[in-house]
Amino acid sequence: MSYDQILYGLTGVALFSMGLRGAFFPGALLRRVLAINIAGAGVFLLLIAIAYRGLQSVPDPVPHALVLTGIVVAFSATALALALGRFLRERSDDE
Amino acid sequence: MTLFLSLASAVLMVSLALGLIRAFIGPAIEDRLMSAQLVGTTGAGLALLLGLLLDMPSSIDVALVLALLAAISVVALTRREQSMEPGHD
Amino acid sequence: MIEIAAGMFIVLALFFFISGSIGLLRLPDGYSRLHALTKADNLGFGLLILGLLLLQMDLLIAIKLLLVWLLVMAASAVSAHLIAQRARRQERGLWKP
Amino acid sequence: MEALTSWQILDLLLISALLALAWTAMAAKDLRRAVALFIAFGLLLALTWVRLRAPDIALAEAAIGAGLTGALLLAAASDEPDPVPSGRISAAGVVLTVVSAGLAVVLGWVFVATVQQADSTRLAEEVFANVETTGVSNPVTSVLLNFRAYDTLLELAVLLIAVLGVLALGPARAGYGAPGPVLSLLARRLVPLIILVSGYLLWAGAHAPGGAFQAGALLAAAGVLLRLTGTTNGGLPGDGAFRTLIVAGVAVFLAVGLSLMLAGRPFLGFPVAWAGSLILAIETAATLSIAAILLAAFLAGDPKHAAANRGSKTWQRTHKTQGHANEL
Repeated sequence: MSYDQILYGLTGVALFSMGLRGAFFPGALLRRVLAINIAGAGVFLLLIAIAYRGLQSVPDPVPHALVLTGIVVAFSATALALALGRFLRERSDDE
Repeated sequence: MTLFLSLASAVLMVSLALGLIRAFIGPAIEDRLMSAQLVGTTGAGLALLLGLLLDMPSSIDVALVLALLAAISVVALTRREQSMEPGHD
Repeated sequence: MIEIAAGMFIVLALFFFISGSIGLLRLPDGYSRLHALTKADNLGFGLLILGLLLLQMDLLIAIKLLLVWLLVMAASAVSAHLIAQRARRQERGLWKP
Repeated sequence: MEALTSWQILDLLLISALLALAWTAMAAKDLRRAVALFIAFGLLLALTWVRLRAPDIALAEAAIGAGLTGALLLAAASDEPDPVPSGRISAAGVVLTVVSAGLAVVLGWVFVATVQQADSTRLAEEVFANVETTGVSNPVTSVLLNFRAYDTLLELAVLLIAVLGVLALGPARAGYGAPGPVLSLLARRLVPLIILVSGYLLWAGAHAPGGAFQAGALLAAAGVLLRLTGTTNGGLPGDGAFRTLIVAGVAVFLAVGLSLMLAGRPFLGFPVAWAGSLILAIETAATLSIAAILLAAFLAGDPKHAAANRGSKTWQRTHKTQGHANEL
């Protein structure tokens, strides 16, 4: 345990809860998608802080592999959410 | 040298934080993206310094990717989809 | 000796980065802020790369560093052009003293 | 000043900048302002991964955060209306804030309690002890493609399902017009270089940070640049080839796993001598798949119709009215 591990881990927790709050707030879809992305970044930061072993030692590769795929999946989920939102908006425009 | 490099990276981080203030105060969207651009460049420089300090040569690849894609957000801002506003770039 | 030269390049780089940031913060209109930004992108980053080159012995790493520098300059030039073009199209005013 | 103090200055500034950007991005009055702040947040996140010694993730974040997400969100911000002015405080909002703050306290306490338990035998030691048997020397790649290959196969399947969802929504968004001379020169010089670096990252993944996910994301960013500079389908190939590309990653992964079973080994249980080449084959197919999937997700629809959709909304309208008629 070191000061930086705690610091970054708690930042991850703070980002996660901030993002969660934003995702449930009423507002434009894009705003909530942004909030979910920020909550996701918080989770990634927490995982990488857990993997961290100090300035000069090699960190744990297992959480790194999880986060790596997570980032790519998060992007495709974001794109899917925005595409769905646009589809619904254009449908309701026509009616 | 290590002490010098770690001091230099702290100073570079201060500079990055200063430049970031423009992203908060704007006022135009261009001002905010200029600030993001500065964060990208200063961040790439910091990644290079941290790469030396942490003995991680792959940080150069991170800086390389950041540099390759540094212009994309600005390009995306300045171009509009054709169907949205015809005649508006 | 080489380390001292590298250190001087890095200190100069920091000077340009900080002046770029202060310029972006303090200058009165978008066009002049753009001017400050490109100082950090070109001179600051370039001097930093020069300093780091002196600390590297590996040829592949040196080539990659030079490539990063070239790319940052190209990106900076093109984005400055696009931002200025957009600011003019949006009729953002010039600062009048 | 001590070296440790400069690290603390860097850490505190980095963390404050991350938190401030995240907060203002969510509270911003205007959608495009929110996106610009989020782009800066993504760039700082890439730097944070370097700081925490996670170069593999920094590479992926640099490609996705700097190249793909920013362009995707800016396009979305310019066509979504922003109905609710933020800043209104309702009773539900207060409850929500209190609940998420409480959750943060509990989670933070759990995190601190977990890291304080100094257990020396974690999964990491197992990985480092057995990395020679995996055919690659980058421990992150060894986890992704060997120890936890099942997970990665399913991640690719998740990506495939997400893009099938996007494709089901119909034609891709309309394209962009021809760029000016400066931008077109940049794109012509940059796109080949991006493809080259992407190939380098794929190859480097075996022994250094890099691999299919980073290379695929970077390759997709090349497509985004192509689309922004007038190539409507972002350089994606036509119908059949496109469909082959998006399933290639899962298909090659499954083919390798099943042939290993035919040879009497467990599913995806690589023999040590062959592991390196089999992993490279899977990663190559996965890179192309990931790039095609991310790019199609960016186009927000089937690239086949993107060209026909160009120029006006009329085509889309007729297309949609027909859809309505069929339903009635």
